Amino acid sequence: MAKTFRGGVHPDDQKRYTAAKPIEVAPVPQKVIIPTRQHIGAPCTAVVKVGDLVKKGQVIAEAQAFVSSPVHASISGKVAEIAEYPHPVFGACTAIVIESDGLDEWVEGLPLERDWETLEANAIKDIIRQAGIVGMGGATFPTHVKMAPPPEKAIDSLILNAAECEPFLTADHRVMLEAAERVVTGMRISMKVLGVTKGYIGIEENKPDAIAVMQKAVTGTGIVVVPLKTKYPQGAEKTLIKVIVDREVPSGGLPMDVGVVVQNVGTVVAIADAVQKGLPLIERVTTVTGGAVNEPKNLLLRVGTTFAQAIELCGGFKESPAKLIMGGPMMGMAQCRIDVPVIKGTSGILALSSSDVNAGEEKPCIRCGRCVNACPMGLVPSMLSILGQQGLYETAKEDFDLLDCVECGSCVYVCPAKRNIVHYVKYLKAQNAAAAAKK
Amino acid sequence: MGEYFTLFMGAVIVNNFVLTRFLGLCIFFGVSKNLNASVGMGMAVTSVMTLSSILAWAVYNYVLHPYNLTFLTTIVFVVLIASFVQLLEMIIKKHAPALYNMWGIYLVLIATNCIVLGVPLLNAESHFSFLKSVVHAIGSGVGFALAIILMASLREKLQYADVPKSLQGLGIAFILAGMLALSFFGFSGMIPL
Amino acid sequence: MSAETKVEVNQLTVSASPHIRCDESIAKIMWTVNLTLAPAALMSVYWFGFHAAVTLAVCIGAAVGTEYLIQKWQGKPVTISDGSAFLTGMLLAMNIPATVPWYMPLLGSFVAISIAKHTMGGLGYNIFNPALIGRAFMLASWPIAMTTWPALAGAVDGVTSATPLGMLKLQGYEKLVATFGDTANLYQSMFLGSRSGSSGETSALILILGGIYLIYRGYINWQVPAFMIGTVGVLTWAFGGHAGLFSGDPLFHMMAGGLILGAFFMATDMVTIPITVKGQIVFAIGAGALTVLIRLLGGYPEGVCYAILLMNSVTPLIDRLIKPEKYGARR
Amino acid sequence: MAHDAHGHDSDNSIFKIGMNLTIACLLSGAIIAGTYAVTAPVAAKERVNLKNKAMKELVADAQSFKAIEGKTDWYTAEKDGKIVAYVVPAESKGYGGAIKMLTAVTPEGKIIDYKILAHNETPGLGDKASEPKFSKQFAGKKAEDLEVVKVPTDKNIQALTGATITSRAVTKGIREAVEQVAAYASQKK
Amino acid sequence: MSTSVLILVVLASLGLIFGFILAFANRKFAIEVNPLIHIVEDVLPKGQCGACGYAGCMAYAEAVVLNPDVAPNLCIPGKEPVAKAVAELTGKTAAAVEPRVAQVKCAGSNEKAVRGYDYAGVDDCVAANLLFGGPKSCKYGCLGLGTCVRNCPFDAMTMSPAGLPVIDPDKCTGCGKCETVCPKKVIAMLPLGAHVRVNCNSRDKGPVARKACTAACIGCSLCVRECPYGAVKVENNLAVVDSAICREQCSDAKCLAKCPTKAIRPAVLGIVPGTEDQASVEAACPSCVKSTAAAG
Amino acid sequence: MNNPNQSLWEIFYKGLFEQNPIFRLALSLCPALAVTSTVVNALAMGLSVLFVITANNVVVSLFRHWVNPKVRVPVFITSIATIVTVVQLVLEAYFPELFKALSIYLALIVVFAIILARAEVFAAKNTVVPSFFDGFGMGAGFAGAMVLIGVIRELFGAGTIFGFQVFSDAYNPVLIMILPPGGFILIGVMIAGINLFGEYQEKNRAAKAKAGATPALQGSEA
Ligand SMILES: Cc1cc2nc3c(=O)[nH]c(=O)nc-3n(C[C@H](O)[C@H](O)[C@H](O)COP(=O)(O)O)c2cc1C
Ligand SMILES: Cc1cc2nc3c(=O)[nH]c(=O)nc-3n(C[C@H](O)[C@H](O)[C@H](O)COP(=O)(O)O)c2cc1C
Ligand SMILES: Cc1cc2nc3c(=O)[nH]c(=O)nc-3n(C[C@H](O)[C@H](O)[C@H](O)COP(=O)(O)O)c2cc1C
Ligand SMILES: Cc1cc2nc3c(=O)[nH]c(=O)nc-3n(C[C@H](O)[C@H](O)[C@H](O)CO)c2cc1C
Ligand code: SF4
Ligand code: SF4
Ligand code: SF4
Ligand code: SF4
Ligand code: FES
Repeated sequence: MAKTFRGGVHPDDQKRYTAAKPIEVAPVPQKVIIPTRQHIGAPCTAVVKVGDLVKKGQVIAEAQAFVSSPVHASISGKVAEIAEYPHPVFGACTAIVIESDGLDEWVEGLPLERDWETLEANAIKDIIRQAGIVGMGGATFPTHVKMAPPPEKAIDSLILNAAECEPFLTADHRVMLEAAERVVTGMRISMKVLGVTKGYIGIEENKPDAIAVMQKAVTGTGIVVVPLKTKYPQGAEKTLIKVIVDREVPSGGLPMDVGVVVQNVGTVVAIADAVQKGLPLIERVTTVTGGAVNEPKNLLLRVGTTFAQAIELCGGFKESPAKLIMGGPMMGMAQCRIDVPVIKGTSGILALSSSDVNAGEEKPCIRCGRCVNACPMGLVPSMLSILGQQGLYETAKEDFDLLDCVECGSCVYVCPAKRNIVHYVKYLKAQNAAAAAKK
Repeated sequence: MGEYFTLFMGAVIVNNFVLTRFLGLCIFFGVSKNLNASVGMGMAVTSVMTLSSILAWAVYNYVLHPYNLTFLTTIVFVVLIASFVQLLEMIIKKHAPALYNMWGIYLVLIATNCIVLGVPLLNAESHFSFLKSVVHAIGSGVGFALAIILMASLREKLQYADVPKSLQGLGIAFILAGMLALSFFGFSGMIPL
Repeated sequence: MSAETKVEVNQLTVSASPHIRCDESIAKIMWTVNLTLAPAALMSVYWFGFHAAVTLAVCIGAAVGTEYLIQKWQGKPVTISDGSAFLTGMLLAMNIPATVPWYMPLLGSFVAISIAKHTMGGLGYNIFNPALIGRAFMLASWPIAMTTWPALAGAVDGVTSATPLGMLKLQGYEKLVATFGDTANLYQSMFLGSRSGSSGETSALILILGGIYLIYRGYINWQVPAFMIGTVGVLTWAFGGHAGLFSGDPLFHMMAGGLILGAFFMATDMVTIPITVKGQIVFAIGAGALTVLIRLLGGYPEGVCYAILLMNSVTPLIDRLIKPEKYGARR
Repeated sequence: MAHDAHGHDSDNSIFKIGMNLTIACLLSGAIIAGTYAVTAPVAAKERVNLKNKAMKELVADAQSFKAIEGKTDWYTAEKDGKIVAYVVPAESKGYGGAIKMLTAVTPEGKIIDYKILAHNETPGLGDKASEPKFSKQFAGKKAEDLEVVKVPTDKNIQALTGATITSRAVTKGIREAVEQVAAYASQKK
Repeated sequence: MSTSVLILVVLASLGLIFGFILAFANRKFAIEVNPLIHIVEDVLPKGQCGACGYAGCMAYAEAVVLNPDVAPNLCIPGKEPVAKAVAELTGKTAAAVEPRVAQVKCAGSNEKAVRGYDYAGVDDCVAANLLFGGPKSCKYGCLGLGTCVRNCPFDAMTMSPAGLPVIDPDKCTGCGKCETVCPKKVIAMLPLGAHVRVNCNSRDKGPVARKACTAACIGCSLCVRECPYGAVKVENNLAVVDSAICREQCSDAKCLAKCPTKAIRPAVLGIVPGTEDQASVEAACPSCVKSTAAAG
Repeated sequence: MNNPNQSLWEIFYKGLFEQNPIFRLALSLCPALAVTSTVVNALAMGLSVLFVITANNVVVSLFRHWVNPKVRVPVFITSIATIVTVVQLVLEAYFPELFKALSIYLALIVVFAIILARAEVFAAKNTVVPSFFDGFGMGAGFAGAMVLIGVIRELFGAGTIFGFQVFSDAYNPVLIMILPPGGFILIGVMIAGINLFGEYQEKNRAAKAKAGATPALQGSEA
């Protein structure tokens, strides 16, 4: 029986546009803009100069801290500029612009062939770090850090997050269908590194073909495929863990506090490629879709391709989009310009037409309680929004568990008063952080 | 037993001192801005009132009434209670400064508050027995506490509401009290006293 | 690239996530409730005739008009189209005798909207149920008119009759049953509505159907009416009879007075009740118990209005004490 | 509130503080005693006057009122040395609490009139019980005639609109008083 | 007569008993609160603005009374008289409080500043700033959503229809609360008496700044060259005026003449920057008149 | 508060509006609700308080140097209680019906916070004459507010004033006005009204000040 969690919402999944479209390999772009900051954590510093010739897979920016991850050239060519460029998450960031030489050559020694089963866990961790792998589910947390939990945390399970609960997005879905073997290999590598025996793959029921394919692919590995009820935010770490292993991550804690590591489909594929073939993370599958896009597609895009280029590959716009979003419609970030680059965490590029975006005017909360019922974290979102209006972050934190909100947006989705609860939450969290920084 | 219960419930809800008899309104409105303070105040008023009623009962029944000095009731009671409360205030100030800070000047207001004087006066006027006086005092105190706690929770909720500026503070508090009193009409006629 | 390919954008909209919303709105909810109430309102016109229609019109008109004027005066956006003032007016009309002189519902509606709703900031902020404040205000102001019940249509204007609960209070259960013939007849008229009472409360059937529709639409939680009516049933069965415990007539009490209307349409006013379902259950049980307390011991024959108002005043405390079950243990 | 630095240390001796209050009390005592000496006799006279006036209103043709021994607050109204009425207190529980009345009854047990002395009924509803429109109904009736009804008949007491509880309470109180008077009067005869 | 005696007896004993109980209790339970704290608090303006660096007026009163190192002139809203009074009460010497008034360093009204995107969200500058720094193309400019206006403890600010806050110089106490809450830090405290000011906060290079807003300071340094006293400097592509030099030495405000974007203007308070007219300039900065006329 | 430059008129006047004991200071609220359902009671109560507060202010200011601060409150209260008792005795003797109508609230005058507050805040620090005017102003403000409330409540709630019918018989009194909830709500609305009036005055004053002081601000810039 499909398992599920408390709360959640059921938006139309809108996956019909791209679910049946095989992944299309995008042509090598003329120019890529590669931000030096592709992950959560300390930024990287460029290790190339303007005018340098670089090869595909060459390190162009180096990590300085442990919680950081290097950046590689995604095409071969010449470094044309190192300057501040728009960034889809941080607004602006130093980026390395590479102009293609049209050759698309790998850096020396790549790709290679390696048998992962003979490698030491520590060696694998190092490979993962050097390959610049970060979480591709959206959070872009450096994967090698996640794979090296402190010794006092006993990890016993790896969960593959294949829920892909965001409407519109089908990247993980397609990857599972087309690269099931690599997915399983990547998972097994991760399990080896973590030293765990239990592996689960959680897939929402609206992807029966993926469930079937994965079930076949895991035979003999001991990994279990867990069908999940189709409900947003099934793919949020905390709800996924609750559903699959019935544990609750404590407030303020991490999955590893309950002995679990969660990994996204794209991430494990990148791990498999890095360990088996030595390939760094320079490209990813991205769903380009939305009511304003002519021909929605799943594209394999080089990091640094601009959104404009990606949309051009999909036949451009049907109409001028009202909103351009990186990621899904529930958690994604609205963009203010179209020339931002694809980064490692860009799971989707969504161009919503004005009919898709129907926010309506914000009204006072009528206390209907829909948000309370929808909140997977068991919070009182209506109070968070009201306290947000007054800027009372302390009350919100102490009495209403502000910091436990995962900003999933379920509450906003159901609110008849169209309250911008997530925005208030972000605002309160920012206030709280500012106050904490002051102290 | 039934008689005492009726007396008690009458004082708590049917003829709630704050909402139908209008005693203790200054502290009712003054302190009800904050729920915690209201809980404390409710307890303070109940205990002060009970103790003063006992004192007042003794003085009335052993001195004033036997010697036909009932016209001195007002002055005797008020001095008695004021002094008593001031004593209490000093003790609290010394030994529980946190509590003292919370009530601030309102502890002084208890000393000379109409509910604290009114209940002993009513006891005397109705010639209540000792036990009845005590039950009546506790009932009135609990009724006061009930009203002020409800009121405080309503006012705290209204902090987040878009109350028109001219009504903010006392104005809306009075209107809330009015609606609370209107709701308490539901109990009217329930226990004829 | 084909020539038509267009990748320029006009100015983009940026907001925090999420970027899609469900298509519910306050207006939709309120108007739907209005529509579900409409059959019962029409029924009142059928039973009580022209008077009921006038009262209904005055209540709604005054409620909407008051809201309009207040919002104009305050320079706030006018929100009469959201249907909430309309609903307050309609509910008030359904809660009072159809024959009161026109100026009473006028003032009642005015008080409901101005004092109970807009002094606290308008929709969403009010603590007490506006329609019920309006009714309580009218009952306190004109107790005679407000307890003079019109006889059903067909009878000559001006003829009054007692409500079933009024009869119960003043004349006793036997007399009540006798008036209707037998208990089966009593239940039937209660269920279908051929009895005296407030305009909108007479027919249990229509109100329950409307309520079930709202439950189906997800606008109200079934727990509220179920627990409120259930509590009244249990308590009246236990304490409502004269022949000792468990000799009461719960069926009568459950259909009598404004209980059905109150439980489905007024104890469910989300603005004035706890926000969690658990809190709502506490609210409903409390309202049911207070209803019985007032009906059996109080000065009034009917207690639903005051019971709900009293529980409204406890709602902030309930919300403080009952919170949803949180994910993850606190650190 | 005042924040001035309070007094000097020498002022704060226990004795001084105590005496301060004591003297204030003594002074106040003197003033009150003085006032009381003046007003007490006036008040006493006024009390009697008030009572007589009330009774006179009830029994207009009485010439004097005499307290009945052995009964608190029972009076006989006499005219030309003959008892024309008994004036007795009555009490019962109404809507808002006790209703205290004074009622005048003929020795035959017929009501002459009553007066409500104190009550806590709702203004505009229960308090209409003191108006002649309601109280006139009682005149000339005997205890057994006193039954409250809501539809007028010539024999009974018609309830005040919207205040049945008060009407019943008043009627009950008076009926009890009348019965007592009747019992007392017949016993005396 | 006996009643009178009784009255006296009763009241006298009442007075005696409680007089002595209280007197005794007073001895026993007395605690010392420094009464000066309340007196000092009474003197403070009770804006609870925190400009002094303490959590409200009471906290400052306590600190200034109890701690000899706390200066008596920290209350900025109170200005000179309060500083003096506090100094007197606490026996400290008061250094002067420089009177100052808030200034929004931005003339990028709705018309002049270019919008980067349509903002749909919470009506608050801090909240808007979370989304790529807010809807204005200039990332240094005022967002115009009025967070400062709502937070001014002295009701000194209003939002003008042009989308910029306006400060009433009569009400502004210079407490700096607005400066603290503004996410763009586009509010600065202007010493009273300065007669020119730069109505821009953009540290972008000239062309970028110009593209984002027609009222921007483009860092061209023309004003620096015009000023004979060296009161103006360009730092990070933005002109900065040293108002002390300006106030003490300058009488002709030549710097105003050549500014191509009119980013540097006479310091007329209480209006949207960039809308100074002849009369108000005459009133506020007579020495500026000639130069503005020349520029106009 | 007790600024020496205040004229006696100012001392008197502030109690009427600016520092009205009921509407502004929110002191002594109980009588404002309890004895205002008829104008007569409201007036009698108002006058009694007026008398007590004025007399007490005078007494306190006379004896202020003599009172030890540690027993200041009990002594002031004794003084108030004495005056109240005298009022009680006099009323009982000469106006027994009024005495009855005011019932326990007459005794409660003793504890009306406004009286003690004036004693502490004003009379204890000032000489007799200003204290007299302060008490008289505050008392008048109190009495005025009481009567105002009383008039509104009696007029709408019973259709009468001083017991005389004002509206025609057709008027169906809004009974709630003389019941507790009506009292509360009425005072709430009156407080809001007074605040609005205050704001309006403030605005007028500010507008006048502005018109006089600053030149027109309309932009003439290109
Ligand atoms: C509300 C919410 C929904 C999410 N949905 C998904 C999802 O559908 N798929 C996914 O892979 N990660 C999703 N995530 C991210 C996961 O919580 C988690 O970060 C990710 O699975 C970790 O894998 P990674 O590090 O490999 O990206 C979601 C997060 C949140 C807060
Ligand atoms: C008289 C009237 C009747 C309406 N009836 C309905 C209705 O039955 N169902 C509904 O969803 N909306 C109904 N509406 C609401 C409007 O169609 C529309 O949704 C609403 O006015 C938009 O509100 P807004 O302008 O506040 O967003 C009604 C509006 C009015 C004025
Ligand atoms: C505010 C209010 C005050 C009331 N006061 C009284 C009252 O003083 N005396 C009374 O008998 N009924 C009073 N009632 C009415 C009773 O609750 C009850 O309805 C009435 O006594 C029934 O009498 P009826 O059958 O004549 O209507 C009052 C009702 C309300 C709403
Ligand atoms: C299910 C439901 C029940 C409602 N019940 C009431 C009601 O009993 N009284 C009322 O005035 N408004 C009611 N409303 C309308 C609305 O919530 C009311 O106007 C607000 O209380 C005013 O802020 C109801 C609305 C809904 C959706
Ligand atoms: S869903 Fe919206 S209107 Fe309903 S309670 Fe939550 S915030 Fe309020
Ligand atoms: S965004 Fe936060 S508050 Fe809203 S439903 Fe998600 S976790 Fe709950
Ligand atoms: S000055 Fe700052 S806080 Fe004020 S409106 Fe501008 S951006 Fe917002
Ligand atoms: S404008 Fe700024 S500095 Fe001036 S008073 Fe207001 S917050 Fe303080
Ligand atoms: S509490 Fe202040 S007058 Fe009653």
